[in-house]
Amino acid sequence: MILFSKDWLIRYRDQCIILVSFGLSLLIGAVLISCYGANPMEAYREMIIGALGDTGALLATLARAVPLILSTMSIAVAFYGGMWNIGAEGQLFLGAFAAAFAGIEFGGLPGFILIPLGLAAGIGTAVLWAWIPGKLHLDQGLNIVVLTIMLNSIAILFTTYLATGPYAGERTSAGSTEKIAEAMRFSHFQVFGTLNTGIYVALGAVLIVTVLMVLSVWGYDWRCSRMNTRFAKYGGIDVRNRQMAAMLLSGALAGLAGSLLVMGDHYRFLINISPGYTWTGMILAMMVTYSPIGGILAAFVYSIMSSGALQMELVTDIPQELVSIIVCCAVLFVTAGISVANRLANRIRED
Amino acid sequence: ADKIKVALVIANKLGDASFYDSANAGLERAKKELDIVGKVVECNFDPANYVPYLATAAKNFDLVLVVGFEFIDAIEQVAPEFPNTDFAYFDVSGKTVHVTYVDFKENEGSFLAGALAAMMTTRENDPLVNKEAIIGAVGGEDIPVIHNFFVGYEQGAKYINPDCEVLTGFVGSWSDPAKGKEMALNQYHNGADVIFQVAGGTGEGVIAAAKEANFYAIGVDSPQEYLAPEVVLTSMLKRLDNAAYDLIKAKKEENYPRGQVVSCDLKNNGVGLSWSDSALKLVPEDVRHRLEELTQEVVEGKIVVEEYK
Amino acid sequence: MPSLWISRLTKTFGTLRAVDDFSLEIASGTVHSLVGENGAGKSTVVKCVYGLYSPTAGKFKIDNKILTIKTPRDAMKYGIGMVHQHFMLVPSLPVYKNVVLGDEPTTRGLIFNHHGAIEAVRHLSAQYGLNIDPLAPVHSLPVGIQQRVEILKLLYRKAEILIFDEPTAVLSPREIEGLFSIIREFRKAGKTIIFIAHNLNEVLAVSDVITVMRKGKHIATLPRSEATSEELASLMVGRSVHIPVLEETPSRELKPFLEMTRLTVSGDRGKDVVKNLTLTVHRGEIVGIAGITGNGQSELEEAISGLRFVKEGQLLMGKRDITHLPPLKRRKLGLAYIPEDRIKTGLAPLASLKDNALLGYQYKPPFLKRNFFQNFRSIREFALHLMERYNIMAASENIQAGTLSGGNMQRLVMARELEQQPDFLLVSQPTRGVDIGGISFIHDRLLSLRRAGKAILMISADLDEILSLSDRIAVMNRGEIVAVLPRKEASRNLVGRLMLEGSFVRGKEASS
Amino acid sequence: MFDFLRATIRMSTPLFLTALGGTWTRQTGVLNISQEGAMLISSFFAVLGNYFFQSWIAGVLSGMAAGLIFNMLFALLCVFLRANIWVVGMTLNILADSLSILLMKSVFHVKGGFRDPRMVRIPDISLPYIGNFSLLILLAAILFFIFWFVDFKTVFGMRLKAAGENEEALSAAGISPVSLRFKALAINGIMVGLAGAFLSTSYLVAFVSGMSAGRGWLAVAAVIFGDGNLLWSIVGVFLFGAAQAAGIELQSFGFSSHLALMLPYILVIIALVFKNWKGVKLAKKA
Ligand SMILES: Nc1ncnc2c1ncn2[C@@H]1O[C@H](COP(=O)(O)OP(=O)(O)OP(=O)(O)O)[C@@H](O)[C@H]1O
Ligand SMILES: Nc1ncnc2c1ncn2[C@@H]1O[C@H](COP(=O)(O)OP(=O)(O)OP(=O)(O)O)[C@@H](O)[C@H]1O
Ligand SMILES: [Mg+2]
Ligand SMILES: [Mg+2]
Repeated sequence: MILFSKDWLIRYRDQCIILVSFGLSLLIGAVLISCYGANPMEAYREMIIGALGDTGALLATLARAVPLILSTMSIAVAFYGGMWNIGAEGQLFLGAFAAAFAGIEFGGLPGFILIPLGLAAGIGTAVLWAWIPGKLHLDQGLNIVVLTIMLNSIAILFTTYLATGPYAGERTSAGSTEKIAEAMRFSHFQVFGTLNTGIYVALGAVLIVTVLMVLSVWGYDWRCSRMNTRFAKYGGIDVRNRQMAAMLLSGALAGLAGSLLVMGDHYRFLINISPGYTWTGMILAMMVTYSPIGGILAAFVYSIMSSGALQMELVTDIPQELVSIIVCCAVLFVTAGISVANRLANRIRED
Repeated sequence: ADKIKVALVIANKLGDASFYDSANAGLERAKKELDIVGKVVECNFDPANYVPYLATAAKNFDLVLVVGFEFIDAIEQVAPEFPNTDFAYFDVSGKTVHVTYVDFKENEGSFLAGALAAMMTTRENDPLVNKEAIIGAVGGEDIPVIHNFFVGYEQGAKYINPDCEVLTGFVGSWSDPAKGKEMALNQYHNGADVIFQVAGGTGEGVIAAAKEANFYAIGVDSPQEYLAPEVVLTSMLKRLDNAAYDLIKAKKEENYPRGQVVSCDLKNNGVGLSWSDSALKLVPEDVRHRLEELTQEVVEGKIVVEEYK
Repeated sequence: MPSLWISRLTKTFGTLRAVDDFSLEIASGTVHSLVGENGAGKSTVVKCVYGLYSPTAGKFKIDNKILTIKTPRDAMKYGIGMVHQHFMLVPSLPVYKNVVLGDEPTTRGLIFNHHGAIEAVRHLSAQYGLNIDPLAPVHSLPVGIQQRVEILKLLYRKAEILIFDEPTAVLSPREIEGLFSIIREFRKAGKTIIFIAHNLNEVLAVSDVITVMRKGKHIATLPRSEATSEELASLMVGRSVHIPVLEETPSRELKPFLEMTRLTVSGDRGKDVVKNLTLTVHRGEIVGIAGITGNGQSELEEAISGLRFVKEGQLLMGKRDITHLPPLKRRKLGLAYIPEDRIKTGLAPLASLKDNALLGYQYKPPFLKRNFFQNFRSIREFALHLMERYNIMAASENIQAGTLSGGNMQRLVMARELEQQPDFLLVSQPTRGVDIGGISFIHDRLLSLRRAGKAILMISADLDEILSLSDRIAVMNRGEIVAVLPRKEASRNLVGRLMLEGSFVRGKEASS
Repeated sequence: MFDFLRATIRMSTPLFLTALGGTWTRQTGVLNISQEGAMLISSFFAVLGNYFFQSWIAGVLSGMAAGLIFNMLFALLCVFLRANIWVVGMTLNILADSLSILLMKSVFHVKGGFRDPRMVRIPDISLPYIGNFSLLILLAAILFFIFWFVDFKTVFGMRLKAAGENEEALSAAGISPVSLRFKALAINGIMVGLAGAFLSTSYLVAFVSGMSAGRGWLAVAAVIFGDGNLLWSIVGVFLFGAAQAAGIELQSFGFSSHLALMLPYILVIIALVFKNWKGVKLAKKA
């Protein structure tokens, strides 16, 4: 109990647990690397060199971070408000396709109309797709996790259908649409990477959501709704609408991630456009207990690790999947750590 | 001199027993026979990897072999920046500065597979086939290149027997062999007794179905007869291995076909059926003979095999 | 015949000595009552005996044989059984399954022997005149019968010593009478009964021996023949009984503030638990709702606060119709609400004290800047202010609310709601679980609100609290207000009787 | 029609095995959402065991062991430490995916898939009229009766439901709900292990990364559909299994593959909506 009497420790308890957990997972990673007969320090160094070694690498890492940060924030905002939106992946796919659709169908329009139009199409479609499970969960009490998982499969199959059927591009034997109109593209900063001016849009969105979560009263409402729904209702919080807002916002961010992948990274919709950004985003968001700032940091760290993973794999033969395993372990440590800490702190009342 | 360094960049992972593994086989052979350094770069179907991984490979290697339609944009972006590196892009034809395109006419190979299937499906005295002229084909994801296989397959079948019916279906995944098996069984129950699989990891299920239900399967990309020698008639090979090996060898001998389009078709054995020992046992002499005639006709241009779209 | 010895029992919770060096002999074949104020430690003693708590120190003996009781199962082994205050029943299962759960009769050690279980239950039920259908699903039964199911569970396990912790709190008078005859039946059968109740009349009616506890200590043990309710009461409190602190009602014109008209509210299982209820609370008065727990009070408070849907009827607050307004609008109109269940409703235990303190203020200046941003400085100051003013002991305003002690959690909820300066305060069980010092502090606060002309509706199971604080007392029975009495006319006896037998006087005094 | 039924049964089997135990964990009050991961990792271990011992029994056993260990991890975190089931479940699912690839690379030096002719397929049995089917399908049918019997006839089945409905009642009766949950999850793990072994060593004899392909999720959906009732869960299983089979069947009628493949997912949503529809009026209640 002495532990809980230091104010900074009380305040930053979760942050401390997260840091310790992450450190522990890096240790586990190091053990695994040693099992491959490699030197962990060297492997990690290769990882960092591969990700940050020169400007090109740094920009590539940033490019990788953009959709990941958006996805992490998308999950974080939903989870923060107590909505288990596992469906961000499907929302991302639909958003991406909608943006591509706008860029192909209305290609003749000038950029200052086309870019907002593309973003609006992508975000709007994703929001709509998030609204369905939100509505069914909040008003009909259906299990949101199963709903969103199923909607993911539907969205991904549907966009694949569109991109290989009615909207299949020429010369793209693997399933992708035509390239979108030039006017709608965010230009790349460099040749070897896909980092593009869309990052400003992403930064703006992330900033808005961070402010919402950290500084605004919505953040408070979300927190209360998640921690004790009954309590929140009792205190006059419109739990249903706030949770719906969290869900829609989550959809919007996923849709934005998809739109930017189309409008900035690839200039077309690809059927495998996301390798599971929102799944990674989910474990990252959970690792930092849905904190937006933590999410941004975690997504960046993850980008460094996965961007450097190739270098590591080339040099040491250690599979890139190691990175994901390290993060998963960290999440498990964090959840275990926090629930143990809560139990230590909260006396369990037997009656 | 320094050893030549070769990178094989693939869109997904090794271990599909077909497409990527075939290219890797060529690299492995080159490593053994030509004394080169070779590395495989797996992109795990992550579009964010395509450009940076390609660039990393281009930076560190002398020759970069690229396998996967997914790189179509990436290669146009990266290759011009590395004039000193040689690129070979498999399976797509195109034109980007000094990239060597290796174009596989999978439709031509599939034409033979279709012809073979059509001849086998009505064969008398073969316990594995029924009387109906129905054959099948199972695809992984429903994407255009797979249709290109199917177009050739169908044309080949109809060429032999205009009444031959071709069932096609897609599993929707490259990695769901269980569903692949169901798809094959479904076609089998609908009368198909020779099924061509073009489904990556999913295709393994097709071969398992053939083994279990006793019908014929045709493998793809790599010689897949070993998976079930008693029922896999043959495999429609895309000789990525040969092409890769030849290119590496050319590079070593300093006659690399920079910036050209290397067409791999029936004529130069770039595609074709594999005639492993088990295949020779399964496919009767007369059928093989007919197939050789057809090959000749395609090579001579008497038969024009259609392309998808 | 074995008798139970409790020898020098001590149980501490943190720094609190809930039971303090407590010794007692309970003779077999008797009904032995434990009485004492809220928090005296009665429940803790019996929970130790039953193995739910492990004692800090002390022994139990039956016939000089020391018992090792670590779990309820051990206690059952020695023939000790307990009927809990909250029933431990599985609602969807039928009676017989509930009874045998954990000690099921089986054939070949595996298959559940339905027939055997049904017969056993039927047999026991007949033997003690409990009159229960073994096949009825438990959720369909009234509380009185559910309690008998609990009792059956003990009988089925061959309990010789039966512990009843406040069994009458949830029962109607008829049911109480039924329970007492069951208890007498048990005594005749040679069983020992430990009985806990707050109502001294009940205690006197059923006991052979009565033990008084105070602050965890053993104060006195009297045979029934020597006990009177006055004497017991003064032993319990340790001083002359608390005199009501209410000053005379200022005779001024009363303006109605909260008006409930023919309210009907459904409970969780869809049955109407508040029926056709009409009641008015005026400015400057405290209306107390007396009633035995479970007569619809919880649902009523939820309906008034906006947490539960009102099926029929109308709720007016200061002339505004709030029947279907969400909680926030009600709060804006001046409602403050101290809920019965502080932990499940009043607090978010995992959130910080600060966040808990803010609830209800989050949309008000100065806590909200530019209608959207939280003002962290004033939130922090507000939390610190509440902690100081209401004496909430906590290491920091950032601590999780769940880490506070029970009393401090109460204070936090109380502080937050009272600090709203509400026009109308709905308060349920204001002093449950609060210590003596805290009680008078809370009572003072309620009275000063009243002086300031606010309307207060107080729901409490503590009759003394109701009698000492309320201007008018509304008695609730089975979801209805059976009488509204001015304080002068409300004697303990009358209110008690109305609580128990609502229908008896209904109509006569039910107008206000 | 008969073939369609057989396909339905085959496609339902992994869901079925998973949902049997999954329903029990649900009955004890824990919804196990890490089934997808458990299925994948046990598919891998079934292949691993099969390869090293060249025996399908060893394969099945190691698949079951992997499922068991995986579920015990879930139980440790969620039941013992009471961590959030969604967080733990989702993380374990993702972990299983990466871990299977890492292990495959470590042991077999490939990442996409592994097969070897020396592995032994789980034998088929042949019955008159019905024809050939996997031994595991027979086992599943037998297990169904055992589960049905235990669930409806035995003391254990009764306690499972009590643990989920009112754990205090159970602990007051001297039975630990925590240990019941551990037991249910252990059984669930073993059953998912069987399902995984069925996928990788009966359907075919190979491991392909990601080969569970959403089956664990469909099983979870069936468990939610059943809402703790074993028979309803089974109804859900066959509903979703039939939808999967129909997704294949429909293609032979010329349906677009993507649209046909969506069928099971759409059906899950429709089934859940129908079973849980509360009506708008009730939903308004606070
Ligand atoms: N599990 C617990 N943790 C902490 N404190 C507890 C716990 N149980 C009881 N207490 C405290 O121990 C003291 C005695 O409680 P107990 O329940 O025995 O009182 P009681 O005499 O039964 O009161 P009541 O008449 O209200 O039921 C109280 O101050 C209570 O707050
Ligand atoms: N887990 C904990 N962490 C920090 N402080 C604690 C913890 N448990 C108890 N405390 C503090 O220790 C003190 C004593 O706790 P205890 O539970 O004995 O109080 P209590 O007697 O129940 O209080 P009250 O009479 O107000 O109900 C309290 O001030 C409480 O805040
Ligand atoms: Mg035929
Ligand atoms: Mg008590």
